[in-house]
Amino acid sequence: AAARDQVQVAGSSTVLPYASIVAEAFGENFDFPTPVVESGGSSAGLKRFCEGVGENTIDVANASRAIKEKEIKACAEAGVTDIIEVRIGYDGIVFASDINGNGFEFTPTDWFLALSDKVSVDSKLVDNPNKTWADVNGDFPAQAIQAFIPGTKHGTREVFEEKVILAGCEETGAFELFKEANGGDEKAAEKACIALRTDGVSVDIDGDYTETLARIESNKDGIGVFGLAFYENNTDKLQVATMSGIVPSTESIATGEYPVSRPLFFYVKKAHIGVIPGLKEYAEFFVSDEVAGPDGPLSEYGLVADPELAKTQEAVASEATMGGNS
Amino acid sequence: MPTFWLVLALIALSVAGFFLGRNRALVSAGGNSKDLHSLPSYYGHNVALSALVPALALLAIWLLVQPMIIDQRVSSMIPEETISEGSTIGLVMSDVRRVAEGLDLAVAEGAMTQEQARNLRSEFSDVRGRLGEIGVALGADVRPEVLRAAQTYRTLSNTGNIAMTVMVALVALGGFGWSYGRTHKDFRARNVVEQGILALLILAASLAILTTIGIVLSMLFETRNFFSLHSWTDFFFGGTWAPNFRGDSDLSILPLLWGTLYISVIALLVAVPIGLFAAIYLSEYASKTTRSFAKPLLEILAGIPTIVYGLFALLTVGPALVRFFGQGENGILGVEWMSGATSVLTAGVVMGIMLIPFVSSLSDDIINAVPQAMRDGSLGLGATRSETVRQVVMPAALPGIVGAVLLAASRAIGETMIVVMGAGAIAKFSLNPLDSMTTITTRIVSQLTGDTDFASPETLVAFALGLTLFVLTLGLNVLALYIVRKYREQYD
Amino acid sequence: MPRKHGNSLLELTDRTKRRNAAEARFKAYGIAAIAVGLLMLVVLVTTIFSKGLGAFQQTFITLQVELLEEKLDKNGNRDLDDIKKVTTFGYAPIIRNAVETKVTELGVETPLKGKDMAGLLSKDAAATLREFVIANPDEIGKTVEFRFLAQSRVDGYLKGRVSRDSIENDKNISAEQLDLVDALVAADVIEKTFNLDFILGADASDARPEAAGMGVSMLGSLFMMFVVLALALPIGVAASIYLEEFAPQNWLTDIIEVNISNLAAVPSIVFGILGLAVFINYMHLPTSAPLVGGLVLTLMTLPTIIISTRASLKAVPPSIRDAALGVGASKMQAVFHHVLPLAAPGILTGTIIGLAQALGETAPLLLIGMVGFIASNAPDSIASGLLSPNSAMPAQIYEWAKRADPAFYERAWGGIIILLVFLITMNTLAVILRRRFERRW
Amino acid sequence: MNDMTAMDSTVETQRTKIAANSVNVYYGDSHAIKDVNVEIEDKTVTAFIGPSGCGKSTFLRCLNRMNDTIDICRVTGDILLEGEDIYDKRVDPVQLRAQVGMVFQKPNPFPKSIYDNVAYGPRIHGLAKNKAELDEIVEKSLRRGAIWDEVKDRLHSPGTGLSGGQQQRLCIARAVATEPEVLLMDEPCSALDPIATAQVEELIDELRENYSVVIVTHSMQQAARVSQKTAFFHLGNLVEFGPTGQIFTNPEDPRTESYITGRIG
Amino acid sequence: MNDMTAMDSTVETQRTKIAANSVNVYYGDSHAIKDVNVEIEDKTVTAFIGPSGCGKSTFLRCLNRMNDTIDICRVTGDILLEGEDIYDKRVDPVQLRAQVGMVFQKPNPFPKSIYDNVAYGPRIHGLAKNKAELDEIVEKSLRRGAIWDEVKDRLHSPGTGLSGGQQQRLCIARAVATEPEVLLMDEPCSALDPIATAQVEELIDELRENYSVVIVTHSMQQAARVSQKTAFFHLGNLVEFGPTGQIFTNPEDPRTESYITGRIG
Ligand SMILES: Nc1ncnc2c1ncn2[C@@H]1O[C@H](COP(=O)(O)OP(=O)(O)OP(=O)(O)O)[C@@H](O)[C@H]1O
Ligand SMILES: Nc1ncnc2c1ncn2[C@@H]1O[C@H](COP(=O)(O)OP(=O)(O)OP(=O)(O)O)[C@@H](O)[C@H]1O
Ligand SMILES: [Mg+2]
Ligand SMILES: [Mg+2]
Ligand SMILES: O=P([O-])([O-])[O-]
Repeated sequence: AAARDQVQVAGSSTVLPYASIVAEAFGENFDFPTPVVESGGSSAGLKRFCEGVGENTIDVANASRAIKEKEIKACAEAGVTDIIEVRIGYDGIVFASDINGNGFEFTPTDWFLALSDKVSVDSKLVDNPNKTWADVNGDFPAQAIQAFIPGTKHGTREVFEEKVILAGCEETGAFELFKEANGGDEKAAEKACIALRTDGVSVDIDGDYTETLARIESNKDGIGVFGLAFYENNTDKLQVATMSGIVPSTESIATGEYPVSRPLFFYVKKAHIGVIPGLKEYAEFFVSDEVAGPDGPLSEYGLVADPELAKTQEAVASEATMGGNS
Repeated sequence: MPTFWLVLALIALSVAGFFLGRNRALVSAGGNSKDLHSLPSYYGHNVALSALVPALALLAIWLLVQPMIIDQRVSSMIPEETISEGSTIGLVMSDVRRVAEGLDLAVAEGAMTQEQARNLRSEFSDVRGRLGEIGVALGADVRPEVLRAAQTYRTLSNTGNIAMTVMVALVALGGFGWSYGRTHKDFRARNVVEQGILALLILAASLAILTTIGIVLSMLFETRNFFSLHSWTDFFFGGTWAPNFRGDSDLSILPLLWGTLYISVIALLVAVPIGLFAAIYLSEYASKTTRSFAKPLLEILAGIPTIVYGLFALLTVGPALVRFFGQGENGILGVEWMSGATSVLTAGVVMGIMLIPFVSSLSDDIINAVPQAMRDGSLGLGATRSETVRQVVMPAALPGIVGAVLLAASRAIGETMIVVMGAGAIAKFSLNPLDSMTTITTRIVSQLTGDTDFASPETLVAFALGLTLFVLTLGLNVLALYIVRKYREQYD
Repeated sequence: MPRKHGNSLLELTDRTKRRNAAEARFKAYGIAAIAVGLLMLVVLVTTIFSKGLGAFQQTFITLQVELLEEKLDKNGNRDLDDIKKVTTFGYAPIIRNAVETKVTELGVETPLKGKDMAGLLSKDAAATLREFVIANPDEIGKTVEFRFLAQSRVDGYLKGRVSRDSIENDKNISAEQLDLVDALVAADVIEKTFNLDFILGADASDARPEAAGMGVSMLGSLFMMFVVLALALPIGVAASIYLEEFAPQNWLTDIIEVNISNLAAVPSIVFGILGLAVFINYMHLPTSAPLVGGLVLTLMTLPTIIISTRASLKAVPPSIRDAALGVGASKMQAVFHHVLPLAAPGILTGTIIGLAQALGETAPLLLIGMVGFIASNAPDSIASGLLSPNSAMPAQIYEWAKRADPAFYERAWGGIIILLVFLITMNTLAVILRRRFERRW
Repeated sequence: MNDMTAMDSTVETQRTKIAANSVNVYYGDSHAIKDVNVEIEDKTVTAFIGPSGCGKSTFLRCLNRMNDTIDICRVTGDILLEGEDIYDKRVDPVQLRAQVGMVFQKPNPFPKSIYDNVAYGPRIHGLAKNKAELDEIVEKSLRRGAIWDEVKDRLHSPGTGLSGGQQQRLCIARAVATEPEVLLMDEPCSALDPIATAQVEELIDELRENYSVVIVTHSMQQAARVSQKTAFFHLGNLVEFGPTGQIFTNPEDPRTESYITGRIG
Repeated sequence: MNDMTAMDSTVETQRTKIAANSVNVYYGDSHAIKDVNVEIEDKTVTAFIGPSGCGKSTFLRCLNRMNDTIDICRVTGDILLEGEDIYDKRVDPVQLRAQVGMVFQKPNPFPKSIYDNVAYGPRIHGLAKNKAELDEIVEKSLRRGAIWDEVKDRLHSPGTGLSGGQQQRLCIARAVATEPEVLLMDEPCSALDPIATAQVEELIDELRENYSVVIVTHSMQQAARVSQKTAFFHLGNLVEFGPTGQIFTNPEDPRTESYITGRIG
């Protein structure tokens, strides 16, 4: 087996565009070959990351969520002990609808009432009766509810459930009712909260944002969940809704005003640094100001730059691993 | 590249063997080929194969084993304590290999002499820099033990390569000599060659078994993990499929199985009649020119990427169906049976279109192979062509047609893109073909490529699904084999 | 004796009429089936072409660039290491200057600042420039003419995809920039021409859709198809011959037979799992390599070829085998000389369908690392073609279709056109061969 | 010819069933049948004799348009069945073939059971009202084909598993099952032993009472035994056609004589 | 029997070429050949006669193991060729078939050109050193098959486009082209006219000078004309085997007599 000479990256499809922009620029500006950035999902990437240490394993895993405790354990079992966690910024999650349709100003409550399997009516849990947005909120037009939300494979779904549905559940007081119904079990109540209706009003999208967009094109009533970067590239077809009164933008997300967002990461296998040519340079380049800063190409493409970028740069430079030992 | 030249030499030897063997056989028969047991070329082939096959096999094994042995030898040179924490000997070894390759390249490019490469000391020279000049990038400065290991690695590889060349050449010559010596007019060359070929045929057939074993093994382990985390009763007998990120998901195969069957059946209901009628028309009615155009054109349908079909389902077929079965008063039928564009019917129809050539092309070939005498017999009794086709030709072509349909069904079960875009991603039991549903295969793909923790049951369920599907289709295939056996009609 | 069958031949009896009607219906079903198939083909192909043809054209901006020494080689000694230290970001001002110069030269009035003017160009421009400078350090200090790619929105504007209405909220381009584009088009600085790089080039990142091409992934597919053809066809035919002609009829053969048809039903992603486990983790072959992709696709294609080959071997009448055996041919000779040629059409059909499937498959490639951003260079040898990281056409298309910029969407369809052309080229040979082997007996 | 004048059954006065006028047949470029004129009478057995390859089968296949199935085969001239041109566009070859049945030179049983082989024709022509009637037709036909005794216990085993001669008789049974008005038999006894041959000849004689039979044979004895009229073909030409007795005892053409006496082949 | 005592060529003293000892053949459950013992002599023509379906073809196919190709067929007993059991495991059926050639009952030309049909055997057995020799073999074989004149101008057109009788002769030519020591002919003249038949019979006579020929025929005359030994089969039994003259003039078994005189079928 010939020695591998390029950095190998795999993981999240959300991080992929950013990683590929970096990889491309890295290849252009360094003497190292362009890194290979595979997509395939955060979990698949981490799985391959944790398969062990060695040339036939990947060097970097992209993830649209933080690595889980269980995964760190699995990693360690396979000998991958020193992992450098790098947070590169945030992904804003926005709600958008057809450009020529009605505009919306949502709150989490609206979404809970629109999509939950059961809602509270007069303090009783009933099957969700809402058919149109006007049923949900008197201020909304009588447009049929048709939501295209990320499928259960997507990390975005988790964020949507946590920050929108669950928040709405609590706001409407349904959470308490669920808790009661489940004998005070909070976990069960949460599970009940995030159970969505299956009557076709809420459609899981397993594909990508392009599919969500295509669905909205074929059903003008549809409202979809998108990444901020995707929306910004398709402003000619989509209009964005506000959430709790805030318009999503890189700025409003960076300040934390806009609530629905998630951090993006990549993980570096420390043992590979010094062995795989260009690995450290790639990691440093990724988080450099030129690239990941607020004026860099990543932010230009839609990444919400991390306000604590300097700290991250330092951590990468010193190869600080998770758990502290460097 | 020595391997390349070695292979080339082997081929040359084997070609020479062919002619020499052939000649020797002819000579032993006094130039009269009729006295030979077999055709002269069989003697040639015998020598050629005897020289080539064992040598190639040895070469292949050597190429697999030598790096392992060298790795082991060299890695023993690396002191335990120099391996930094978190790293492994394997990783150091890849560094060693990279340096060794770099040195090879440097020598090849003339940037270094053999001598220099052998005696280079990292204490005294900047190895990384010198290799960098010739375009070999290294991750870090070269440590002395790595450099020394790399040099040993090179020496061992060189020795190994020489030994390999010698051994392979010996085996080749041995095979050559042995078979050449055996070449005599009474030698049963044809039988030997044919036995060799038969062995190759068996090898090819057993590859299928190996693949199956590989598939089962590559899924079994993770499936076991899954069942240790999730109850098997829920998986096999539960009624809900609802993975979520907090764990404690309902992961039952039943709704997925239902969706798989439903969509596949609809797809086959589209593909089989259309495909069969197309095949019949092409082979029994169409003119030669029509056939020679229509058949390859239909075959393009099988090659259009499924993402196109997915979009076609989502943007064209789905909305068209909605216009029929949905939209209330505004719809064509004035009913409100269908809200979204995605449905079992959408995906099934589009998948059916994709599968048309699977049925049509293969069936056409098989129907075409039914002897004309069968048709004559029927036509001579005053049957119409369609009667002939239905009652005589089709039964005779049945095994092939079943094969084609099975192929289409298999493809329908394995399809993902069309289902994702055309049928939706919600698992449910419903008889209504206008509902969205999903299939086992799409769930395998999405759970494998999703964001759930890779050690969680939500991800591992993909393996259990894969294995269960494997067993289910196995059952279906046994059934199909039984049916074909029962109804097969042999002509002639 | 009255005529039993009735009257004149010229008058059809009722029963004949009925049967003829059935016959006509049957035939009509056949025609209808073919018509449906072909109609769908036409619909799909027209959709593909109408959406994808645009990708073969691209907008370029021609500029004279002054390669300022103080920016590119501060020390002025043309040391390559120094020159390389200037990153693509460092080239931005040079490009900005060039645009400004051009605009001033043409006397176009615009409220735009230099940065926004340079925004008309692709981000690829800096890379093009840097590459040129490193290859020709002597040109530093001179003014050189370049043809740069225009940014995807500008390209979309010229292609009609982007309009002044649609960019209202778009922060990638503004109305003023479009005014400038109009002026530059009038001055022939911006033009839309055929784009060979789309066919020959490599992938580009999300930030520069205009630079992305299919070429490298096409080579990836080509190498994979070589592997598939070189392995699946001989192995498949050999296995079928063994099973159909030589294997004793026993439970073992039955198991193999059922196994093979079952493999056909294994979802392609499972072959990816297998490939990852066997070829990459166990045999340590490199990831993202067309060789591994080819091996996985071979395993996936084998059942298709075996099933069709077996079906057509079965269809050869036994009297042909008898005839050959009767003159003293061995079974092997009877099969290879007589049966196999007669079964060739079916084998080729299986190959056509199997290869079409293999060519269009992405799911297994996902697991062996061929899907994603793999912008490697075109391979320079067969070994590197097989072993160095590459993508494949369908994977490339699939990636493009997911990307945010609508320009990628057009490229995805353009890629499908290339894929289809590739497929048809590949099939043509097989179709011609198949026609030569077709005969009735 | 449409009136019913055929009450008397002497050989001479049978009305014409099939009339062929200057028929030519080509296989691609090769001219297989050259300007043949022949009249085949009703209630008569006509024998076609001639050396192998002279065009007997080809001409026979013209009579029920089985030639249509050979791509390269081209027929000119008219063939009239009961005065109607069978190559007329309005004629449905299917109806024609139901009236003009055929037993092929090479036995070609369907890959079906023996029963289904015979029942096939009656089924497609709707000759049986129910299963019992069909059973009866099958039995009767197999008896007429002189094969009933051999196959009555294995009616449901495949017709392809029969011996050569059995297959031939099965094909005869299959052809008579549809009760055609004209039966064309291409060497129906070639694979049969003398006794079976005699039984088939008996069948032919029986058929003659109602129908017209054309038989190709290489056996002069057979021709002499069963036929009333004989046609002698040579190299695609119809050399001589006349009452069987006359052809065999007193041929007009020297070629006929040579053939009958065994001198040309 | 292995010494060369066969210098004299009277019928009685020919050495045994093939000896079959208590051969039984089953098709699945049905017992097609029942305990047959027969000795086929060298340089002799042996005729197999018997009613259709009595097992002649089946037994013939045993002699060169063509039965191997029928799945359900099972053979017991020994058949010795020159004293060697042909069902022995060490025997290569291929080599056997090269020595024991066969003409099948149903003509089965390859879907190839006439030339290739005939040249196939010589090619795989390496009987010709070069193209010229092969051409010569092909011509000679076609001449022996009495079909040369008819096909000499169309050697490269497909063998399947021949008439029934021509196909049969082509198959004969194909079989003799490989010069087998024993030639098994299953009704080789069934589709032939008397002249062609006479030519084939001449061929058989010629072959007899060097080889052994077994011929299945339904024509008593033919059997009487060409064979020296005759075997009569009936319902799977070998009823009688002896010199042809004796069988036809003075059969021992009443069944033989009935058959020859045309009473059982
Ligand atoms: N493949 C087969 N499967 C089952 N039975 C068979 C098969 N071939 C022949 N038989 C049966 O075996 C018996 C002997 O058949 P065989 O072909 O040997 O007869 P034969 O003497 O050659 O008759 P013919 O003169 O009609 O050719 C017949 O009853 C026949 O039906
Ligand atoms: N399908 C065909 N294609 C080309 N030529 C053919 C075809 N069928 C027959 N012929 C030729 O036409 C001529 C007449 O053939 P036909 O079959 O009519 O002869 P036949 O009189 O039936 O002979 P036989 O007694 O041998 O069956 C022959 O020379 C034959 O080779
Ligand atoms: Mg004929
Ligand atoms: Mg027989
Ligand atoms: O691919 P994701 O893990 O970002 O959904």
